[in-house]
Amino acid sequence: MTMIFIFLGLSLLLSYVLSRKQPTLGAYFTIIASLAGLISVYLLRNSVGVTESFYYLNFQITTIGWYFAMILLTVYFTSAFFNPFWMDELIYPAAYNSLYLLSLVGTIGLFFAQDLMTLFICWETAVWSSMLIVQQGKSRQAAWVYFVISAIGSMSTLFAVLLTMYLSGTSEITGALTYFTTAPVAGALVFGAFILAGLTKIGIFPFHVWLPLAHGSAPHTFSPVLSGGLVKMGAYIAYLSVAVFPAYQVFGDSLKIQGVPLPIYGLMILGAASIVYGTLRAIQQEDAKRLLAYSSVANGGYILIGILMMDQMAFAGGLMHLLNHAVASAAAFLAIAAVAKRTGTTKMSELGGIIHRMPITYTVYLIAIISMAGIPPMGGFVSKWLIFQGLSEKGLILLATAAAFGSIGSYMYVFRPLSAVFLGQLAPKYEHIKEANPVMVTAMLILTAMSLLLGVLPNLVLKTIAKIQIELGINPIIVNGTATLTENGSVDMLQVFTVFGFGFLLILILFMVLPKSRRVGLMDTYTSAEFIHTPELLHYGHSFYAPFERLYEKWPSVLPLYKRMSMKLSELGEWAESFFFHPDPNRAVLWIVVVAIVVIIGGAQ
Amino acid sequence: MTLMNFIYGFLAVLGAFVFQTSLTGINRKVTARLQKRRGPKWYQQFIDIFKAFSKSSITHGWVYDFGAIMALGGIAATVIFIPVAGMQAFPGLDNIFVISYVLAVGMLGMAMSAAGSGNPWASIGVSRALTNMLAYDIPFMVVVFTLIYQHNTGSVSELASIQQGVGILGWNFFKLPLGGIVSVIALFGMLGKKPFDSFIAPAEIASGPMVEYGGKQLGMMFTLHELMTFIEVSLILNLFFGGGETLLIYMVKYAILYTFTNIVSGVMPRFKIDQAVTFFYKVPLGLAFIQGLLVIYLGWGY
Amino acid sequence: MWSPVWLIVLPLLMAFISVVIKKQQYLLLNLSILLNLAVLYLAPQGMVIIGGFRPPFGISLNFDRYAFISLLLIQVLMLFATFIAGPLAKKYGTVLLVLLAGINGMLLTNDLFNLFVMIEVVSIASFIISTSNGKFTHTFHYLILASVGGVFFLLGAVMVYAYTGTLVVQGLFATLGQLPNAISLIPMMLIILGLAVELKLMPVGSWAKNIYGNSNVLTGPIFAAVLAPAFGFVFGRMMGEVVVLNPITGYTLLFMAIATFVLGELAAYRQKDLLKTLAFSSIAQSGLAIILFTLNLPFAAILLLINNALAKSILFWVATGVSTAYETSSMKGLRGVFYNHRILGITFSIASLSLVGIPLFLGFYAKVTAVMAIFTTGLIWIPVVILATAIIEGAYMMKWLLQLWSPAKEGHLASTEEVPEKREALNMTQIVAVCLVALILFVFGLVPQRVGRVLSVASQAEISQVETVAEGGGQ
Amino acid sequence: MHEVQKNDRSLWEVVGDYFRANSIWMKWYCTGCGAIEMPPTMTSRFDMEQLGMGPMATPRQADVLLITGYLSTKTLRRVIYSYEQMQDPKYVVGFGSCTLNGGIYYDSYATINQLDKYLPVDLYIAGCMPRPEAIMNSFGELIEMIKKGEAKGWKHYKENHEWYKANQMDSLGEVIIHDEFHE
Repeated sequence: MTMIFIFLGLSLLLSYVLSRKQPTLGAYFTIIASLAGLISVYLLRNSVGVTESFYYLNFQITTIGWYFAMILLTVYFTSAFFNPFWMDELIYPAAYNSLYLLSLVGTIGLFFAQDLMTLFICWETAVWSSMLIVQQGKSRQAAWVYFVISAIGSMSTLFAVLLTMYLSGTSEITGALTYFTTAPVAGALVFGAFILAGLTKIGIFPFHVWLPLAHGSAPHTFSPVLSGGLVKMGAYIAYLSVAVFPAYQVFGDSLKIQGVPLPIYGLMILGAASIVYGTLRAIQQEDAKRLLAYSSVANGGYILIGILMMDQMAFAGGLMHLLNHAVASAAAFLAIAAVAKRTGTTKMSELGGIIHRMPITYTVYLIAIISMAGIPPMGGFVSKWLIFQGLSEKGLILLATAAAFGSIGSYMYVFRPLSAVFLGQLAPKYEHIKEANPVMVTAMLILTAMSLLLGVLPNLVLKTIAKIQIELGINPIIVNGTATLTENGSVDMLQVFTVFGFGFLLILILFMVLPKSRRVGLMDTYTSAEFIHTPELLHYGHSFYAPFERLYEKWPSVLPLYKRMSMKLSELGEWAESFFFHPDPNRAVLWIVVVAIVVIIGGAQ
Repeated sequence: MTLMNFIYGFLAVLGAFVFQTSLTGINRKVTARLQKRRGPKWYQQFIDIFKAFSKSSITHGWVYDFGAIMALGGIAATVIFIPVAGMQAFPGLDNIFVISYVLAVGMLGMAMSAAGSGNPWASIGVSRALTNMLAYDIPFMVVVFTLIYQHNTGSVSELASIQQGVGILGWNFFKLPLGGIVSVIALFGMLGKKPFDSFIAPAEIASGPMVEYGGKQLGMMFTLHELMTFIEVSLILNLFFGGGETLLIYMVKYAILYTFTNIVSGVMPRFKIDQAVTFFYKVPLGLAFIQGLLVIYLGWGY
Repeated sequence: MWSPVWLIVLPLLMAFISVVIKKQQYLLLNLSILLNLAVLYLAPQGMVIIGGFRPPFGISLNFDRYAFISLLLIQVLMLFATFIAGPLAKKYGTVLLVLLAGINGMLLTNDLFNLFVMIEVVSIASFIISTSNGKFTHTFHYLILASVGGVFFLLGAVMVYAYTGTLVVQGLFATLGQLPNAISLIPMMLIILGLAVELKLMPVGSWAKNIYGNSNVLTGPIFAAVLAPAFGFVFGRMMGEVVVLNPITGYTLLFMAIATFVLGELAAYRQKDLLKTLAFSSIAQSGLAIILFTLNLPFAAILLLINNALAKSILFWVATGVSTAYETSSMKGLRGVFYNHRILGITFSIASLSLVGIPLFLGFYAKVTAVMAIFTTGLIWIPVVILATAIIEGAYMMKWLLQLWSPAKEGHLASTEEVPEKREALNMTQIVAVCLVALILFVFGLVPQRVGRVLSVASQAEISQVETVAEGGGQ
Repeated sequence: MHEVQKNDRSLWEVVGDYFRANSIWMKWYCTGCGAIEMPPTMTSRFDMEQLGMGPMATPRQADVLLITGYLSTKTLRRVIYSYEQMQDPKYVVGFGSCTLNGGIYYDSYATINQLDKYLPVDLYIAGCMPRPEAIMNSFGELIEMIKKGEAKGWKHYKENHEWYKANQMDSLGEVIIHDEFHE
């Protein structure tokens, strides 16, 4: 395992050197490096429990860590296919390539960390290296907000880590965190600080502000990694703080709602809030990438709720949703990136009809959103289904409602780019664009195939998740052949897929038997017999859900709150500057006297 | 999974189509009678559909056709999942979430096909249809969650059979009256019956998603509508009205429920789409929550 | 032969010679620093008594590990600072020599009155150096404050002598501790306030804003990387050997330090000027060091001072170099300059990441050590404050990094056309020198534990006094 | 001008014609005053749905294009556009005298006088204006025509496309498009 880190470390140096010579070469090298990482981590699947140390960093292979690392590596690997084609858009291509691999090292290290310090070091490495990548995108502001929100999480983790190490006297994760079974009060503090990091990184309401900014304006090749990959670091922290950290014991005495302790329930409510908020905001967006970013907020809510449930179904659903969302979201972002590469924009109202020029990209996007919206037979369905079953089994009706809202709301927002970017009228300026090049297509097809595979044979993954559940001592999800069984329901996705295919086949036959249709142009549509010659005018891409958006357009947004907070801090700084750091020495002398008097009066008593 | 399953499945689709299409024809007569007209023949709906199939057609590109096939295929598959009077082509696949999400495949296909036509009205219609879906599905889902919590099963056939055998008072509609009312209101939304039919407003947006369809695609859309109606009414029937002990009882109950929605919608005006959302989130969602809280926290309904 | 006295005498001697042979003052300066390093390496550790009198009467120098570490840091940074400042350093060669002598004296002396003299020497030298930017008003303000501080310190020393009859630093706290609270209170307060001016502690550190904020390639690093740690080390020595805190003085000092830290960071957060940002950052960091010294956690404080000195020196070199070359230090004017100066940019990034305390750098180790150490005092709210403030610190440092690296307009991809026209900020040799310091910082970051082992010996030398404010305050 | 002669329909067409005859969906092109007669025809008094007739929203869905009244040349272009968007088989019904011979607008420079010069009219309903009884009656006629395969206007239009186009061009002239709102 240490070898993997050393290898990746060396390859990031190598990619820097290569990129200095020829940026594209270095970018191709990132593909190879991440593939090598992927394969070597995959080969570790049977060596659970192995511990290795590298200098003062200690690593251990765990099933969950392996699972997370595989997700991350998949996303990094597939997104790397896009790197070579964006090199000319970046002003620091060499830095991009090496930071790309550095953030990969950081994230994988996080998942394999055996002690808290390693955990934190890897966490921060991933954060700052990815921040420097985001910076190369369209907005410095975005990178900055990303860093600041992450810093809130980082600092609270650091606090939790250090306090844990101080109190428990050990830094080994499991040992240190289980110490709190005996110290619930400190435990609550540590839990709060710890989970805060998870919340900021997953992008849970109200810490979601960085997602739309960073995902929306990061280089197109890195947005999939941010959304599909780095957000999952937060999920890992959430996992640690509820599964490894004995959260249910620590809060054992608190008020329980349907068997869930109140603080954890409160966090779930936050998850539910981010589902609802993310959904509503995603519906409003005009930019495809920002829309997908808000969808990551919503999906983060599912993941958080699932993980916090710590039960047979929802927990498995949450863990599986991680993978499903990573794959689907990466595919969707990549598809949008491919479109942006050809058209130069991600604004939905400026696009349209791209399907007629980029059909494969369209298919990729379609399958991705089907998975993201949780429609069978794609992966997203299984995980959402498990979460629904888990929530309704416990009777957590508010959360279940939010989950349902997010699920059905997601039809609305995922359909929007589908309709506005890919379907509808093709603008003449995009008449001559071509399909994405084969390298990009390969990456997208890998993800698409994964989405489908996960949907049809979810048990491939659920088996691993069951293993994790057994390790944690909770009732594992039951996997029987192709059927997935839970306490209150079962589903056999292969059968569902077969039946769906059967229905599709029936109708296909019907369609083929009937007379063939005549192909007409896109502009030959019913327009109340009005002649329209400008395709752009006949394209419905702007304010897609106007009547619905109107219902909540006046709702306050969270970002201004942060801006105001930042402004208040600045003002406080200004006040301090003018009050205590005034250049006039008279004031300083006055202050000396004041302090002296205060001390003397105080000390005399 | 044997060949017989697939044959049963095919028969189920066919049967559902014939039954629901006849019922639609009868209901067109019912509506006509409401309006003091004679109305068409009871088999008029068949004629309409077959006529559409018999005409020539156009296509706006592959997604236009693919979407239509995917829509009807998805819906046909969903029909196969629906348990009718305890009968199922594929036993064990009748989880409520599976059904309601496979249904979404059809809807997505239709939306895709419609938007693929390049007609902005189609997109507007789709946007309204999806908004409408968000409106009616949430209250309905709350009720569904309550049901699953109460009976500890997500299987539609099991939920139906639990209600049978104790007469009419065993029905969830009477055990959970608020939830029952909510789901019947939601049924109006699902079926696109007035007052929730703004997404196909013919005069305003030229029948919305249907605007570009003609010929066989139009026929497919009509078929789709019939099958979708079958699924939705069956769902409510199974969940709240005890399904049916025998096929005949099932069909009679079904006919009554469907005719009821039709009669009510016959005297209704139309909500704007945002009004529909506000309505669903005020009244039915509120009722559904009250029902849910009563069941979950106060144990009512056991 | 190899006596630490040389550390003071040699620069002073050279200073006199340099007055005579003006042309060679730069050479003499470098020569004396190099010789000092040799002395440092060769001189045996221990108490050195000058003139044969025993401690209470004669002047003695305390050359222990603590002094060794601080002197080493100062000599090295002084060497680099004079080397990189080049022509400017040539002009101020004599003064720099005096400054060096003063600082070395300050760090070595074991006598309160001597300390005062040395502080005055250092102050005067630094006044003169600070005039090199031509802003005499700022120097004048600094002069006034430093003089007031000096007087306070002198008064304190006199009172200490009056009460105890001795001025020997080592072990003075034991004598002072026996005095009644009300009596020891005032000299302690005077000493602390006197040092507070140079330490840039909150109400009296206002001079730093303009001195640092208008610094050039000489003054910036000298003030931020040489003077600041020097006074930090002196303060540490005072806290360890002399100052007796009671709850009032202790908490006042603690709150002043925390306020300096928090408000300094906040003030830095709002700056739109690179040098001013760094100025307030220095103020804040010195606040943090004082917190640690006050809580009697010298190890963490030394780590922090070293990290800070190394990081700040790099930041100031790069910042002053760039801002002189581009004739602006505003955020807008410097946007994207690192595109032209990649190596400087990388060193600047390493320094700022280390300053903020990002893992893989020395600053992280310092921060972790500090927080862990504070946990042992039981004051859990202080780490909370420190970490919360670290967010603000990270925020503005990152803002600067982003601005300096990326020339892009907001909402657009960066293009090379927006990069300001390239000008020479530092020449090749200077860049190599900066890189060397950055390398030191980077290597320290890679092997923090080894650094820590070396330093922990030094910190143990400093702790004669075990009582902390927290324990005192808790009573 | 070719005449459509052949009337030997395939079985598929015979069956199709049966369905088409019993399900007449109309696109009302309400160009003139005649449209006022359609609502009574639709509602309870006459109830055209009993014949399987009904209004449709778009030409794509419709079988019959109903031109209700006078047709200005400006509208003609739109009518032709709509007609060409309809799916085969499709039928045109001219409603009222205006479509037949120009009616009271016979000498207007802005209207056309004879619809069948431009579109293949299968059936005219004479009268100014024809009452619902007349409409029901003539649609009965149309149903019979479709059933027998006699309503072949759409084929006629295809086979005599040049002739129709020439007439249309003659009346409308070629158009140069300046922008979306100005021809």
